[in-house]
Amino acid sequence: MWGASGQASRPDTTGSPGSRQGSPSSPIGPARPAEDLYDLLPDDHRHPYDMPEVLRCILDEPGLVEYQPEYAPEMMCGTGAIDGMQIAVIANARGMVRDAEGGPPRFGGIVYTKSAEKVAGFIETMNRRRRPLLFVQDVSGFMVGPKAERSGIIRAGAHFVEAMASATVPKLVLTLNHASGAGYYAMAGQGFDPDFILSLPTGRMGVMEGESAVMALFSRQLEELRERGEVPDEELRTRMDEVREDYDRQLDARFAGARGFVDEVVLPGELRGAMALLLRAALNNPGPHLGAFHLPPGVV
Amino acid sequence: MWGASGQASRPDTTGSPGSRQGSPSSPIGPARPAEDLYDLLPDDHRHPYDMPEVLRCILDEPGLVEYQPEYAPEMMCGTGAIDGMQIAVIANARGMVRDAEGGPPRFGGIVYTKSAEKVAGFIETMNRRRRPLLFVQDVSGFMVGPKAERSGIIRAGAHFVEAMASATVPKLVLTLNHASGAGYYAMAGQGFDPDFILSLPTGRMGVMEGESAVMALFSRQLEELRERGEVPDEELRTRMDEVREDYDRQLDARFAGARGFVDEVVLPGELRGAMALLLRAALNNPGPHLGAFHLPPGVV
Amino acid sequence: MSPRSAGSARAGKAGRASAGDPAVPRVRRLAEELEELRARLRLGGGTKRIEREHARGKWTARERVAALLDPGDTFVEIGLLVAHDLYDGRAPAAGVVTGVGRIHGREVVVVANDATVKAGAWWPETIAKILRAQEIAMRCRIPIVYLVDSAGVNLPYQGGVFPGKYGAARIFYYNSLMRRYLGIPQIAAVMGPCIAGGAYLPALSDVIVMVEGTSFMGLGGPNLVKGAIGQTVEAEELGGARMHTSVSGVAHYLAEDDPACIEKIRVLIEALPRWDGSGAVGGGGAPPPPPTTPPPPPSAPP
Amino acid sequence: MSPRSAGSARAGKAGRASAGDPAVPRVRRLAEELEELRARLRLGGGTKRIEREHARGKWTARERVAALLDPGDTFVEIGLLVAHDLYDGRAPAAGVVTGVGRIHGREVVVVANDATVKAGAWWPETIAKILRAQEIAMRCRIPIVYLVDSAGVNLPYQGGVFPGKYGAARIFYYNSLMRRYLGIPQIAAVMGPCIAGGAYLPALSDVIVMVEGTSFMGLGGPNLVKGAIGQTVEAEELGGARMHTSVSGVAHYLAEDDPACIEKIRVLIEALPRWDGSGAVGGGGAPPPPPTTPPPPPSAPP
Ligand SMILES: [Zn+2]
Ligand SMILES: [Zn+2]
Repeated sequence: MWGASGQASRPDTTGSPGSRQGSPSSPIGPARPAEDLYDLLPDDHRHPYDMPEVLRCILDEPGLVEYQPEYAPEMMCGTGAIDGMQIAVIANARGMVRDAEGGPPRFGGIVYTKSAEKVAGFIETMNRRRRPLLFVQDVSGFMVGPKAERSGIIRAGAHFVEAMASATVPKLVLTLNHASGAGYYAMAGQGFDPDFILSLPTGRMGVMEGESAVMALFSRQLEELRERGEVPDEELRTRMDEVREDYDRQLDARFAGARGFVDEVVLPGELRGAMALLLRAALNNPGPHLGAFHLPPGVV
Repeated sequence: MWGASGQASRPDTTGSPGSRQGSPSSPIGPARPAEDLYDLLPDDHRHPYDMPEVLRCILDEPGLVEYQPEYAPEMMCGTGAIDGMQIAVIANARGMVRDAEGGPPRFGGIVYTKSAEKVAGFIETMNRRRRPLLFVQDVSGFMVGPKAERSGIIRAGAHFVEAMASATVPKLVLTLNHASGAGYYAMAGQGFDPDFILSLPTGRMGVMEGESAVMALFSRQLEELRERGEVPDEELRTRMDEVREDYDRQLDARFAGARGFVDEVVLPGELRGAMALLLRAALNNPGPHLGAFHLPPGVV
Repeated sequence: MSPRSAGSARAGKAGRASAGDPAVPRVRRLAEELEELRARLRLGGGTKRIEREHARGKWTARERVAALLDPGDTFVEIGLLVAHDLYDGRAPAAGVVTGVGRIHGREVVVVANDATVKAGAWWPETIAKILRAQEIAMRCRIPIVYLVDSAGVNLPYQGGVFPGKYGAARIFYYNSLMRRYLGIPQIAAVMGPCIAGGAYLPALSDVIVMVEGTSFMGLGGPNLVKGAIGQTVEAEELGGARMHTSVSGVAHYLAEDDPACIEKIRVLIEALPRWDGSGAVGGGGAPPPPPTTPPPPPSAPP
Repeated sequence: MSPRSAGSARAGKAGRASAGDPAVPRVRRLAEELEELRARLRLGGGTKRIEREHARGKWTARERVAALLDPGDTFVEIGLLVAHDLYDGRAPAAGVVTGVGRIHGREVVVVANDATVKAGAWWPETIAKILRAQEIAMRCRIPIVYLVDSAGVNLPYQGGVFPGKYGAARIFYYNSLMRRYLGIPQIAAVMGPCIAGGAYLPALSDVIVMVEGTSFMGLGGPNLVKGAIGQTVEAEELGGARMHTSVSGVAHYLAEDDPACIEKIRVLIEALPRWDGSGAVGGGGAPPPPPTTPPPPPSAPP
């Protein structure tokens, strides 16, 4: 019987996924060292940061070549490459964004009517060019309110969702930071069967942030108290804290990993190696990347 | 505002599914009144009953026209019609069944090597003839033991499963009584995406009957007691009863209905009307009845 | 003669004994218990809530479905029992009526939120039932009608509704594929609230009918708009039927009330071209011939 | 210049502070906490159980995967964190290692039961991970290798394993479709027990390698056979590697031990014809050209 007699040589299992940066088949490095992500990503997840620089830690040199950079810039679209493979990238900008028509500034991470239409068109063009799609998520949701509704944001949002859902090229998703609400859906949420979903440890996928949940669940009570000039009592405050904590726990990338809502949580240094391998794996199939399986033509 | 003023006429919602036997589009009645099912099905679910007669309460006259009735008769295959629509039927016989080679009698409801191969071949033939398949489940599992394993029951069972899983015609399932173990899988279990699954109130879908679960969980303990000439103490007996009760509760058709493991639990009188409608609905699609959706040819 | 024993005739059928009475034969007892469970589940949120909907000028989900389908024809409800033993009975039929019936003789799938059950909000099982209904439409290639009347995600249970491969997102995935590739007609009627992500169900259908005064579509309702951007606005102005059919153009038809809305859907279904199975849309006419070969005389084996 | 603010360089990177220490920047802290969680999960059932497998002459699941894949190349594990916070930590990685790696330079999917975690038994989450691995193989059209070593259904949790649309049956559905229509190579190695319905995973693959002395395939194990038909029989005689490769013919190759079994799989993968995407199986050779058009110079917009 093998092994019982002496110390059998056993394979080394210490290597972690994607860490073997210099794997024979990926000679090209990222435009900027992946370790810089530790500094580029903010200490407070609500704070803005420089998305183009973050993308240079992921893409080959020169990083993102942006498409319509001056139009609806809260949604960034462009082309780039990973390990020499040409892809199209859709990412949420962060921080405040100027409105070209002099209107109020727009919030990065929020999808508006114009940005939804911009991304829908871009996805359909890239799909025709057979470029795989990479969705880099830091999305908080769609814009609400009369201005948005009257401008038909539901129709624009539906166009964005339909274009993403029906694109037949490989779809990769990277959850960078926020990934909430219908915005998460539009940015290739898991229910749309993207090819792979990776999350950094900073990913926060969930229906809404704790703060918004507190508002949704307690706004009426808080409103009444305010009208009576009272403040929330101790019991209400603890209940609100519990909701915040509960949501924060469920927003952690490890909670998403535990439920299989992401394929894997990867470290910044492992990101490119993992994406290069998964993209190359997906590119083995020239057929439509839709659904669990696709029967070859002629199966009756 | 409508309705606020007076008593608005409202649609009658009392009709129950499938009960409108005489619907304009189903002139043909079953070979035998559906209400006879109340008498044909046994008071004790373990007792045998006459499957051909049960099928006459479901199919048009003359009921099932059996295929290879003398070969591996524990699995019944044949053709029939529902409301004029030609279908192929696979059903588990019940009670003891003679072995044509003089071997020990075989148990109805159990799938053996020969019956698995018989059904696999029948399904593939019917699929080529484009006949929709109806699986009538009263299955307890596959045969175990050295004789079965040495005869390659795993290979035969796999052929049965693959033929059923890859048939592209519409598949309907009727859970009549037992539906356990890998036998339930082979008889178009829900994981194989059959078109529709209906259950009579007597359906018992589950991994195994309560008795088998008690055996699986306690056989070693009971064995040790027997060797020591002791009988199970009160505490062990209660635990065994609890397991039995728990499994019986989960085997009830309403538990399966509550979990969506069947599409609907129907009464004997509603069965034909429901199956006729669902079959006609399925026949709107000549394409392969596989998976959640099937993209038309040419989608790249 | 096959080796199986002949059936034995049973003494005359027992009358309707009370359910659970051991003297009643098992099959009959199980059938009676099922009928009682069904009767309870079909009341949805109960008579008080049903009355409240009527007082608002609205039909209930089951009244809408009954009016939508051909009178006297079969309706097979799918999933009536789902979740009947969960949430202490607060989610009868998981708050949504789904099934297969006929409109103008043509098989269709129907999905109708039940506003008497937690205002039609989405439980995890509501999603499973809607997805099942969409998969039936895609598997059979028959039209699907959505009668929308829902307060959106049932927040305390969002963990089973929002995320995941088989969460609510998949509804919009199937919407998109039916619309772009599968040629399956999707008709949506907004007959009550339709909020947040839920708005994408009608928005990704082929056509939207909104009922005057009782319907609302918006990515955020008035409360969320107040909280998020500090604007106070009424539902009607924010996303009512008039706004969406005249200003935003998100909806296509305005119906005066439930009866008119249901009648409009029947008209739209009747006008649909028949699916001839080839993907090319043929003109109206008989349903496609069922694919089975000409039936051999019943007595001949295959 | 785009309107967004330029990135600001941060002070030098902090050393490896203890996880959870608020002074450590958030991103670094989350990364360190992740590495600690991973290290724990990769031990599976723990060193004692790992030793027990070695004493039985078996490699662990992770040793088998490491030996199977090209040394030095990337392995992306999928689902390492699944169920890490469930069952009081008794189901690390849900008892199965799944991921994407390369064999002879060719991308493959790997599924390996972890016998140190409840003898590789199926938890509900084990099924979800196996289905995810199969869907990756079907979505990418790359070979899938199953290293089977499982005691079958984890009975106390059978309610989440056996029934349902996405229960264990779906594994055999995907097996069947890959084998009959999708032309996706499936290679199964039975390197431990493979009992009841679980036997259909290898049985519905293209080829089965069984390891002498440590593998078993049977629709019922010795206990069930004793209980069901009163026969006492040893596992080896009932369903061992020799019986299945010489008498039943259910298995195709006999391997002397784990190293030989793993090497046999590498040989089988290398011999596979390349998938040329057209469904017609071309000869060996370079992987199919990626479908992207010739890349425009990076600086030019699309
Ligand atoms: Zn478009
Ligand atoms: Zn065959």
